[in-house]
Amino acid sequence: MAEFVSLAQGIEAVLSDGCSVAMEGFTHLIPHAAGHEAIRQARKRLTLIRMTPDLVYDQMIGMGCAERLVFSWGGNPGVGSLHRFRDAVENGWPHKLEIEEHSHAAMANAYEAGAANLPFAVFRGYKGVDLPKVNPKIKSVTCPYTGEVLATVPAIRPDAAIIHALKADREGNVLLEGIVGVQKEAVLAAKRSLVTVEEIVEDFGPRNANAVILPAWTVTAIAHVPGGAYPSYAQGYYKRANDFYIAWDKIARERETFLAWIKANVLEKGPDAFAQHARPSRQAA
Amino acid sequence: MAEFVSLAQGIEAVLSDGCSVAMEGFTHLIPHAAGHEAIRQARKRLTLIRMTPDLVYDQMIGMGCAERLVFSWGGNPGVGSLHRFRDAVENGWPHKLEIEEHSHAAMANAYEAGAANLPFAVFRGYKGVDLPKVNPKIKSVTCPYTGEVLATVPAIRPDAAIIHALKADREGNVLLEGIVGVQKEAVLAAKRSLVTVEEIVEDFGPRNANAVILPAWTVTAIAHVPGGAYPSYAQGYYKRANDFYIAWDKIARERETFLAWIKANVLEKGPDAFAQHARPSRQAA
Amino acid sequence: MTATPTEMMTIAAARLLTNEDVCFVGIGAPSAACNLARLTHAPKITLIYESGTLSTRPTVLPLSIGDGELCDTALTTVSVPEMFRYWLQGGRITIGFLGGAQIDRFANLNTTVVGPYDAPKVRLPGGGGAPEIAIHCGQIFITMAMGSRAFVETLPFITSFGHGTGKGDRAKLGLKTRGPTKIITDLCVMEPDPETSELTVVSLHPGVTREQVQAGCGWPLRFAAELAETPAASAQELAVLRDLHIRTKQAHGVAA
Amino acid sequence: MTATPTEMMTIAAARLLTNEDVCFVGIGAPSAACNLARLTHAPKITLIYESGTLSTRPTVLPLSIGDGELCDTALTTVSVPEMFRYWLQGGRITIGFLGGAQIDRFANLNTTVVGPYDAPKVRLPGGGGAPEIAIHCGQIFITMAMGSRAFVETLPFITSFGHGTGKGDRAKLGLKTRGPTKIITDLCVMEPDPETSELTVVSLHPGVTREQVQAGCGWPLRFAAELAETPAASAQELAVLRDLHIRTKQAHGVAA
Repeated sequence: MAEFVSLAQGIEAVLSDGCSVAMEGFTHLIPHAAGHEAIRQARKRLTLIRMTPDLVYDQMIGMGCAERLVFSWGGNPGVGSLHRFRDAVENGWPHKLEIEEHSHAAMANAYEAGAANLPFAVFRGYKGVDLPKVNPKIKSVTCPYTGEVLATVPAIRPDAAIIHALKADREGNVLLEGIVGVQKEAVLAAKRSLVTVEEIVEDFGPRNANAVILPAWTVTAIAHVPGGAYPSYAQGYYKRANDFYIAWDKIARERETFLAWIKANVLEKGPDAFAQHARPSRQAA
Repeated sequence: MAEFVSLAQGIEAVLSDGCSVAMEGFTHLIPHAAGHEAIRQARKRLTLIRMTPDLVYDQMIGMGCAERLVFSWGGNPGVGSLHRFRDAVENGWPHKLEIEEHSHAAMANAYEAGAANLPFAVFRGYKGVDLPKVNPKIKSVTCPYTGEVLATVPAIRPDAAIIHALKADREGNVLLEGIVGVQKEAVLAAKRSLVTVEEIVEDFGPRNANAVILPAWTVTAIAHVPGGAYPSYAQGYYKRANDFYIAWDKIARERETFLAWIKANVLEKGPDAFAQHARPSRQAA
Repeated sequence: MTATPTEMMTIAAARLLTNEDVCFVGIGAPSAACNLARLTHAPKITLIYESGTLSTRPTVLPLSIGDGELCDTALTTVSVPEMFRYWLQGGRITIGFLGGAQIDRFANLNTTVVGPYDAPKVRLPGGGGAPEIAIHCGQIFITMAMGSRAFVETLPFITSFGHGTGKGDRAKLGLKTRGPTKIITDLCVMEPDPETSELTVVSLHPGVTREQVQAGCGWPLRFAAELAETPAASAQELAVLRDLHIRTKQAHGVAA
Repeated sequence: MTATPTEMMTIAAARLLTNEDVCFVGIGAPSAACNLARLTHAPKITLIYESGTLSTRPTVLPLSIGDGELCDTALTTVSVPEMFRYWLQGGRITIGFLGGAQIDRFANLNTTVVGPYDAPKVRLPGGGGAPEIAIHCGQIFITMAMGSRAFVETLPFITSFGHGTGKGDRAKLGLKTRGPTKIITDLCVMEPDPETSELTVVSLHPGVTREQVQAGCGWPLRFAAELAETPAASAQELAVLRDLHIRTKQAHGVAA
């Protein structure tokens, strides 16, 4: 049953050195504040799982939190490279980073299989390409009816999932809306989960009967962090800070500018720093 | 792209003798008016696919439309037997009925696999039970990572899917809400589809960003049939006619009373007869 | 007021439920028991119906597994594939309720056929959700009225798996869930014997004799050495249950 | 007004799209081309972005695949697993757009690494949706600016499959989709040769010479016997495209 905690308590509760974590959010609702807290708590040897590492993992990789990265697209969306990710892979800075690379389809299916408590996912993919040659986790099964050979990927079952959501109610149920990505699957696939939210409300009130909701008993901890997705966005609350995504290219290009930015904006700040980005506009349910 | 048609035209367009059809709706939104039209058009040798045959298939089986039934629970919910289904299986009346029997989990997974264009579904099920002994379609695959043996079922890919939905807009998009069952999967898994709707609206207006909608280009035909789910129900329009489900037990128990009821209520009626059951109450989106 | 045997079955089942449980609820006695528990000692119990309704709080009992009332009062409603994949197979249910036309001494159930499968004497509805409910829920509670045609020596068909041919059979199939742990009937409560998994009467409902229970069972029944008496229904339990049934009858025009 | 090479690429791509198409849209030139088509000759075209937005109609171009604008203007938005299972693998997309850091003469693409995979000289973003977009969409349109480091003799890594080593390779893999049918560049349009599947220049953009095109390609290019000239951008095409970019820049504070 979900407990309400501070962000620092939440990260302490779900994230330990050496564990695997999926911090999801497909462009929308990326849990940046949680990533900053993990950096402040100096987590080490993490296996970071995310379809699109995005800035949140670029920052954690650059600060040496990651031993291994499981991903399917490692760029700065619409901008270019993730320089800290590249520096780790190309130059081993701040240390060597193991990578396990998939396609989006494979990872989406792997999360789905994890949520469904299956050991693997079946999909039609990877035909004619080189990734299976470098990723031994990509295997196949034969359809017992048609003989077709289909690709498989192990289910993702992280130790922890961390997501950002729009609202929690007082009982600890969590509401998502808009581009919902694989967040629900990530939480259901994980052993424990932390959800940061824009708002805590008494109850969700009138809503679509099929609203995307994670019941309280599927969530470990909830922390109220308004603005916690910035520079990603929260539908109905604030928009994506495209200018920051562009600015990040320059900040992260050099190690020195990156470290200076982290010092000033992560190490010397707390979760409250995100509140300035939260500008409640309309109800989201 | 969805065409707007009469119910008679819609059934002619998607349902031909000898084809397979999934008429879905999990308690909610069962396409009864479409079933009546199929009876009036005297379709024969159909493979009827449905998790819960319910009254809609009891009627079609009793009128000799079905050669084969694919199902997972063949009762009158909360009441007891489906007498026409039983008479067909136990006594071959009006003729022999082949059955292909699954569990709910298997059929739900098989629809999902059909919608996903996969040849089969994998799930953990059927352990220690007798159904695999009598249904040769139940097979297994071995997980390439853990060695676990999991059950498989062929994907459901019907020639036609027929569902009842709340609303269509003028472009032919279809909105479902409430207990959505496997209807979306059935339509996406089928070669062609007919959707009967309570209402046709100019557009859906403000709605949840993740509303359950079938885009116009996934639907073949739409017919406006208010009340068309009766004695099932349409969330926000009218309630389930529990009294009719109970009354059906007596009507269907004997062949004569069944035939008399069909004559008076199906053969001598048209889709307009369902309109009396539609009592618009609130907006559903 | 005295409870009828059916009321006693419902009340005895309700007492086993707690605020921490996540129940996969079937129609009939299980639905009545779960909602009775919710309206009495377990207000925070989580109820899930296989139609997709999560954390639902009906004010009247549903006649079917997919009544609109379940959706109207649910936290949210998911698709049926999601229900079976993420929620049931996902291992998120602590207690599943099952019943059946027939049960054997190891709590295997038949709801498929009487007679041969290909030429049945009686064609029953079939498994529905039961085969997977039986293996994925943390434990299974079975509610069934006793009778020698229902509690039988040998099942013609195993629709859902209980303890197979005895202790250890679940583990052999790789199952980590406990399977049937309580069989709540209109006359008594049974549990699988810790050594053999054979069903054993552990508690007789008030006023019921061993002979009556044996008369309702097709195999020689085992009784626990220390046979308890089920506490009689309290006035509150009966009042809440009957009130629920009255509301239900008013809402549906029929009983559920 | 004259179109820039990038504008000409976008406009040439947009012209290939129709009201009947269901497009899986990537960021950049594909997004601009699809929305230009929608705002000119193909108002009923269906646009899908891999973030889950179905039938979206953005008024400005998204910077990312998952901008809120895409969701706000969509018919509905589905989860990412559903997007890849029901919509892409489901075979419901007629045209998929791809681009890449590198392409070879059979329209295979590399967006993964330059140099060895385990010790890359340049680590590129990777495949994302591309490996499965390449096989599930009815046909693939590729938009890429020419250059001899992009149009290369041999790819260090095949991220997504085009025509393999030539005609028949797709069929050998069991693929029934057509693969890349058009490569729209800033200088010309190429198509796979009907006999060999080798990319062949079929149309030069206005003012572009064969020599300029060859200079932007790392292998000896084939030219069609009847080489066409791409019709120049119309005033309307240019006006609508530039207006879209202006709106986009105003909305984002940046170009997309």
